[in-house]
Amino acid sequence: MSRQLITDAKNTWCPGCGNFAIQHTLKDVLGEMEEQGRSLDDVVLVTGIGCHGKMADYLNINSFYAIHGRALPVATGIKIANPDLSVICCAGDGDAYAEGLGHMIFAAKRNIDITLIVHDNRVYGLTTGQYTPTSPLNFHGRSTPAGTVEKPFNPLELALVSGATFIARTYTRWLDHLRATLRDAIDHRGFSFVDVLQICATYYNMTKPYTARAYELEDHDPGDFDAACETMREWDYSSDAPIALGTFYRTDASTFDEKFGNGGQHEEERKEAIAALLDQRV
Amino acid sequence: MSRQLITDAKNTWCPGCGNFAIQHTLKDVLGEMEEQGRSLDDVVLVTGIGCHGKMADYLNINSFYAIHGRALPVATGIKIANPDLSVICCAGDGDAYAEGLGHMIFAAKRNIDITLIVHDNRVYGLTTGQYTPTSPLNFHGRSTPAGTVEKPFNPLELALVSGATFIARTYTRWLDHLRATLRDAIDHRGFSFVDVLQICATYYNMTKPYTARAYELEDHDPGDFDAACETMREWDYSSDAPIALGTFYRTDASTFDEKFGNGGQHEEERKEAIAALLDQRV
Amino acid sequence: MNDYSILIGGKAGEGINRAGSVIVRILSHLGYCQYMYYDYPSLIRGGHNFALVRASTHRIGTHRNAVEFLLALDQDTVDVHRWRCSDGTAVLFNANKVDAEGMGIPIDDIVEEEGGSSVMVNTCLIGAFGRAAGIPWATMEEVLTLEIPKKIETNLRIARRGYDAVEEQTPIPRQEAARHPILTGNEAIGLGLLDAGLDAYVAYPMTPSSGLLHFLAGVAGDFALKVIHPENEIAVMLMAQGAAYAGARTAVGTSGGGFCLMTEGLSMAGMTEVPVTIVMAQRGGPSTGTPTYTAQGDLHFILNAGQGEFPRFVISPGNIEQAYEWSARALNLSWKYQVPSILLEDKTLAEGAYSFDRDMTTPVGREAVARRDGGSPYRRYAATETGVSPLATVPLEGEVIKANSYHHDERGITTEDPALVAWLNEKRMRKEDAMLEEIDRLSPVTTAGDGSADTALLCWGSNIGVCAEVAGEAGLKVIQPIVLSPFPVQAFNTALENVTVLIAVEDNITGQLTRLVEGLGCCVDDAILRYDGRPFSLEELREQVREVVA
Amino acid sequence: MNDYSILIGGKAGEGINRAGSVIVRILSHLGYCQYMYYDYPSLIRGGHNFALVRASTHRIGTHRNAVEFLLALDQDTVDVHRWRCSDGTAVLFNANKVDAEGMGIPIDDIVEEEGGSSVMVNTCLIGAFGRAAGIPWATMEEVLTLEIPKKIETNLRIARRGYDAVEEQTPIPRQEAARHPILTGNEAIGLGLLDAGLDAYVAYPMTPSSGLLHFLAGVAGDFALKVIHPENEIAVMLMAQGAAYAGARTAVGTSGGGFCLMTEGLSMAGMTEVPVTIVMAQRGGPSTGTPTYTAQGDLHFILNAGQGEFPRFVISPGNIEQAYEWSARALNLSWKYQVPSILLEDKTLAEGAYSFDRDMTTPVGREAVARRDGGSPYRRYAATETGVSPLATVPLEGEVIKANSYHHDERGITTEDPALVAWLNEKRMRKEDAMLEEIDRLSPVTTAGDGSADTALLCWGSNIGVCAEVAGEAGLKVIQPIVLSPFPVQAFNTALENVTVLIAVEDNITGQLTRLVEGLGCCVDDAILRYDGRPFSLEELREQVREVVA
Ligand SMILES: Cc1ncc(C[n+]2csc(CCOP(=O)(O)OP(=O)(O)O)c2C)c(N)n1
Ligand SMILES: Cc1ncc(C[n+]2csc(CCOP(=O)(O)OP(=O)(O)O)c2C)c(N)n1
Ligand code: SF4
Ligand code: SF4
Ligand SMILES: [Mg+2]
Ligand SMILES: [Mg+2]
Repeated sequence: MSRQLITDAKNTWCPGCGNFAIQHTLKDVLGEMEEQGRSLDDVVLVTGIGCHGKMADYLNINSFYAIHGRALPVATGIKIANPDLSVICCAGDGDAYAEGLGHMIFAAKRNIDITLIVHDNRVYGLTTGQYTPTSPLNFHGRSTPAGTVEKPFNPLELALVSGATFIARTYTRWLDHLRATLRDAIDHRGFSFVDVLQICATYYNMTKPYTARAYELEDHDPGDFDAACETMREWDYSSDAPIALGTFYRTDASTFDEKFGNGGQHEEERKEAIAALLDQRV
Repeated sequence: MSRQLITDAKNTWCPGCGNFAIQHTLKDVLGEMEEQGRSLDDVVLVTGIGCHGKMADYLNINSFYAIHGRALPVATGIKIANPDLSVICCAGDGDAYAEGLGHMIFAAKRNIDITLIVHDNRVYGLTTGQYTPTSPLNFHGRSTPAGTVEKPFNPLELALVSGATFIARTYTRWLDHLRATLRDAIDHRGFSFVDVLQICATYYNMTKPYTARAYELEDHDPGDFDAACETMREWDYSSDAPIALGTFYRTDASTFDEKFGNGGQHEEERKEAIAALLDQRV
Repeated sequence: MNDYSILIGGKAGEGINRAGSVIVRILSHLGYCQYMYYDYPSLIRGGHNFALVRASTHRIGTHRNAVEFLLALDQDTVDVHRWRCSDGTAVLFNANKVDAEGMGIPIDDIVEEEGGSSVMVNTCLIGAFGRAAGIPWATMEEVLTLEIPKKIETNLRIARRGYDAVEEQTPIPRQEAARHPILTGNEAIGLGLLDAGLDAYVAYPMTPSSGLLHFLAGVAGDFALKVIHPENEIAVMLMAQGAAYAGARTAVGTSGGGFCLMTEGLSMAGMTEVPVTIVMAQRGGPSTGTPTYTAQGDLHFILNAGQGEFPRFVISPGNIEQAYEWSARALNLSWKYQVPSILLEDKTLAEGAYSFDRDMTTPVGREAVARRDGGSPYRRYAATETGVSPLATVPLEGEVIKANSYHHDERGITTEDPALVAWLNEKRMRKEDAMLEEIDRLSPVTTAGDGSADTALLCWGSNIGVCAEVAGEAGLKVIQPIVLSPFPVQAFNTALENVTVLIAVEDNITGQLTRLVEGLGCCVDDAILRYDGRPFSLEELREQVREVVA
Repeated sequence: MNDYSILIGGKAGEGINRAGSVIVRILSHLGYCQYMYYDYPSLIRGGHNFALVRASTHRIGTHRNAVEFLLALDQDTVDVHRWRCSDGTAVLFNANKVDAEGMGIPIDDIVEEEGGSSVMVNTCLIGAFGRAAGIPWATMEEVLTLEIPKKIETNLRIARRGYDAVEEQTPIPRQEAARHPILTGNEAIGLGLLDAGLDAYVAYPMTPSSGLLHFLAGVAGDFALKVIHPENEIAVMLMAQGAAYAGARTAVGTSGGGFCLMTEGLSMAGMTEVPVTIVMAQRGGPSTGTPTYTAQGDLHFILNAGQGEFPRFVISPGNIEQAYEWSARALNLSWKYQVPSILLEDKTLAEGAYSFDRDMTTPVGREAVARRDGGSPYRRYAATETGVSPLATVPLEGEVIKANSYHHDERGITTEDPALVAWLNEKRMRKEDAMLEEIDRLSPVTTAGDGSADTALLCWGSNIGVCAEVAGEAGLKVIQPIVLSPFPVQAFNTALENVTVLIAVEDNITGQLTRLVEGLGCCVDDAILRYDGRPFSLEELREQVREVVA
């Protein structure tokens, strides 16, 4: 039985917001997975707080609408408790790169089998337009009306040196690319990281520059670490350089969740183990 | 007048602990700075919590003995309040790389003129021997008696992609190297990061392997980003590869604190500004 | 008493908040006292926003349900707020979008014809309001010119077309009264902090405290103020401690979840005795809760946050003058006693706009603090009778200043010695006596209404506005403790004299102030609690009080 | 009554804690009830550590000042603890290092001669103690063999040399009594959690909670338990929420500063209603404070932590059997009511070692929770009379489970509707009634001493040990509330019947339990407060109670 994938919750994203593209793409990808025999009962979505987080209300799948910056540790707990689940995180750039940055690096380090989709609109949307770690230098936001003096960091590079085994970038106006990338990311075993350049229609509408400068990675071997480094560095999230989209890096490695089973211990066994332990302490 | 640089606080590090080397080196470097005309009144030491943190008690200079993982934001606040101060952080690897990792990446991103010295003994010393983010794979600590399943990350690479403008590694048994490196780091304008391989005599005594495998970076151009990447990657903090010591990367860039002055506003000016602002709101 | 309510509503993104502010200013220019409540859900475009403006010849601090003017940019405004209207209500609406009875104006057409942009629909509706309220065009023009920085010509043309499209219905006469500046609670707090010499403000955005960040970032240049927005609230609090250690008077601002992340640093401030002032703006909880709606659910958390025991000031201003004055005091007190000062506001105050009566506030100024006593070596934690050690900040010539989060001796060096641990605990806690004495001199408990009444409403924070008005009508007394820690028992008991029936009014479900004063042996007879995120309107509270008192 | 105290002291790193444990076990094998207090500063080597072992034919839970045996590995032990000795005290010491009167043993020489390593100095001293206490060598050999996993031959030789080096002085006779296992408070808590079916334990190391992490990590394999040590306490709390959402019964452990970092997640748990059990081990605060010393300074913080209002269990066990039983209950209750359960212990209990009387505890077991009601679609937050919605965890066939930190409707979808916000607040708070009823059935307040006395000591946590003993001697009553939230008012009042003088005994400076019960209208006549990081000894409390009662 295939389920209705969108809830009846009222959608409150701004007209033109890139989140719609991510929502519909995820819906399609999930539908496809279901058709191919994966039960959606086993899929869990975890979100942070921000415009992106509303995904939890809109997609009719299991979801944990967590707190700002903390989607990944919740997702990690879910995956450890039950490694059979497919766990997907939708996080904002403020969320994943500022408030909760440490968690991303540790999720990558553990190579836990989770997919992190960052709705990278390069601005705090829901709190009305402040700079984020991927806003360009001299960004005039509401907390920095005179322009930021900090350069952005490059989240792809951070993910790479932290140990992520799948690293991609895509763009909300490239629907097919978005869809293929999200599907690959979810299918990948290990920590998958996708930075989605997401249009914020209200506070940072980059449609024109992105559309002009985006190009698809070609002749790129995602198994080549050095090539990945180099390609990632082409655009630093601040300059006007061309913006490569695609899968920069992909490799196989053992995952953190591998070692955990699903399911506990029998009551009797537990009682015996406690009794045995107490006996040893006499 | 040159001051007594060591307080009368009782030293409680274990015999053979690498922290002694760092303490004496810092003392020497400070003494040298004073001789060269820098007033030590303008130097502030900020520490985290762990064995390393005791430096705040032992060095007779201004100090802020902060909380676990949070030395860097305290240091950042100090530097912003008064950019004329020299601010040095002594942090542990548990401290800087686990509990407070995000702060390091943001200090590097801002390229704030602070020196971060990580006492990287690759173990939680003060809490009696658990793994840290730089402990090797399969580390048997008290929280992981069966061995860790996570690989370490490489803090040098993290610092590099985050924007640090001085990145070095040294070792507590290489006293001259330690001294030259710390001095260079303090002298550097911008965020200086030094990973000190510090012997923990009690929980992770790596003297033999380090001494055997350490070598000094030679013919290395610290201005060359790619060379820095490559050299950093030689040893991944887990394998038995040779361990390069030296300054991997160094560059000049504008600093976050540059834009801030030291000192406030005159009472009268402030009053007038408030009155003017209120008038505008009528 | 002349008293008018105007509701303007539309979708998020249509500038309802700005439109409300313009109306406020127009009425201010007519000599009225103002209050504006702004209601919006947590989204950026669409949904339904509205501003409720109230203008009165008396000082007010709350909204009414009933409105004399309903200005509708969308259908929801008419549908959702119809119950507020009576026969006399002037209903003005955008006839291109809204189906209603009243005065329809083809606003979209007008804007298009005049070559305006979509946000200018507001201007047109405001123009129409001006005429319906019988406001001279000159006043309209004056205020619009002040309020609208860009494309003023076009805006004026559009406003005029609105003005000309309708008839006068309920004239709002000009009053001969002083014109007051208009401030939100957040702005008043910002100005109060600046008054006391704020050097740095550090914050991570979080509704409803973000307004303070935006305001201070905007005026930073005029005040040599350093405004920092770091990676998260942990960094915020710790940076503030570093900055204060280096001598900068520093405040931070946040709301519930962000405050949680500051509690570890707060406890550190308790131990290091490095001053910090925290603006904590309450919204509906627990957790993410209802980010844009009001609540008073964090009092006990704030009173007890942080491990271990240390004194703190907790101050909860309720109106705009209190917000200014007590913010300045909070900053000064934090430095004088070297303890955290927490300004606990609620969304209603934080984002409400009020007429600010300068004559009712005494400028506080930057109070000098007792500096180092000159002895050498400097002992950061020197023992004193009050527990307050002479303060110095780095750099201090020839001396060393050691702040420490561990238990420590007078110099700031770590100790585990039982006698020293007990000594330090006593030193810190002893400050509370001096803090209480100081607070007692500052009228920490205010009263309103009929001072001789034997029935009193007990409230805190923004509810003073609505309580004062209801009590004034009903001949009741109101008691509002502004300082909640250290609790001013004496002033509170004085306020309670002759009161035989005490009715608490709070925006929470457990009665937090009620519990606090009951813990002091006071008996609260009834509690009117609201916890749906909305502030009491005048009519609602009036009715509930009537039920309880009856 | 036979009652013996043995102090063994030396430097950190010399294995004093282990040595104390071996002595405890020896005396346990002789049929005694045990308590061991372990005192150590925050450092790894050097300094001065000591273990105070007390063995009695009665149940005990506190140490004495006076000792019958003083075992000194270093000079400090003799110098610092001389005051504990009387003429009869057997002083045994390492004559190679220590200068003292009593029985010196050339321990270093012996260890060297026998080819032992430096940690074996302990073994030698323990051997000497065995002889001084007239303990048969067979018993010594049996216990040493159990306790020492490595190089047992050498150890036994060295012990024997110590045994032979001294004379019997104060014989400790064998008792005909059951032998009890020895557990620390942390271990008992760990076993209690396991008893109730713990699936996962997540923690970041922090004294004095780390013992629980180490213990559970060590036994994980025997219990199919997942033990995770993540990057920090924020991750700890959030991972626990994720794990529980996916069905794993999860606990976390920490101390003050780490708990601060969990408060945001705690408030989230309040809103999501995803269960979590938190072991919070108190140490001296504020801030880093005195990490290895005891305190009870966090009660009000724990009771009120997290923004917004939501019910929680706060349970503070005071002895080893309570630690076991109430930990099991805490986990079950958290799942039954879908609220956070907080086990609030103090360092004295956490790291103290106690004889655990299995006959005094009823195994609790994993209590099944009311599962989903079977209706479809599944509504995670379905309205019920008690406020508790039928629980299901992912995956649930054909259904969707939505947890949400915003205010939400029955399905878990975000809402800002005032009626729904009020509804949800009421639903959550309503649980407290059922929680209280349940708690009332579980003897949430214990009493000890003379039940008919009109003077009572009021205490919580580990102080029940020393209070019970002092009260027993002096004919006083003791009242110990174990559950502190929701506060069992009825059981507490029952315990108070006939009590006319109430004296609080607490390890803090502000009297936290005192404030709590005073808030409920109870009058505390006197408070004996200690805040130097050290637990009361029997003699100290006896003396202070005498002064107060006199
Ligand atoms: C601890 C905490 N701090 C701050 C906030 C306020 N807040 C809500 S959303 C948000 C930023 C959203 O930005 P981003 O993560 O980029 O998401 P977007 O809205 O752009 O999708 C912030 C700061 C919060 N909810 N919790
Ligand atoms: C928030 C918080 N969590 C945990 C602790 C306990 N703690 C104190 S020191 C430490 C680890 C120290 O390791 P590291 O930073 O590597 O320093 P080292 O002792 O090795 O120098 C921990 C976990 C703490 N003080 N605060
Ligand atoms: S503010 Fe930006 S990100 Fe948020 S809904 Fe609107 S367009 Fe989308
Ligand atoms: S435990 Fe390790 S790091 Fe700590 S003092 Fe001892 S040797 Fe040094
Ligand atoms: Mg964003
Ligand atoms: Mg370390």
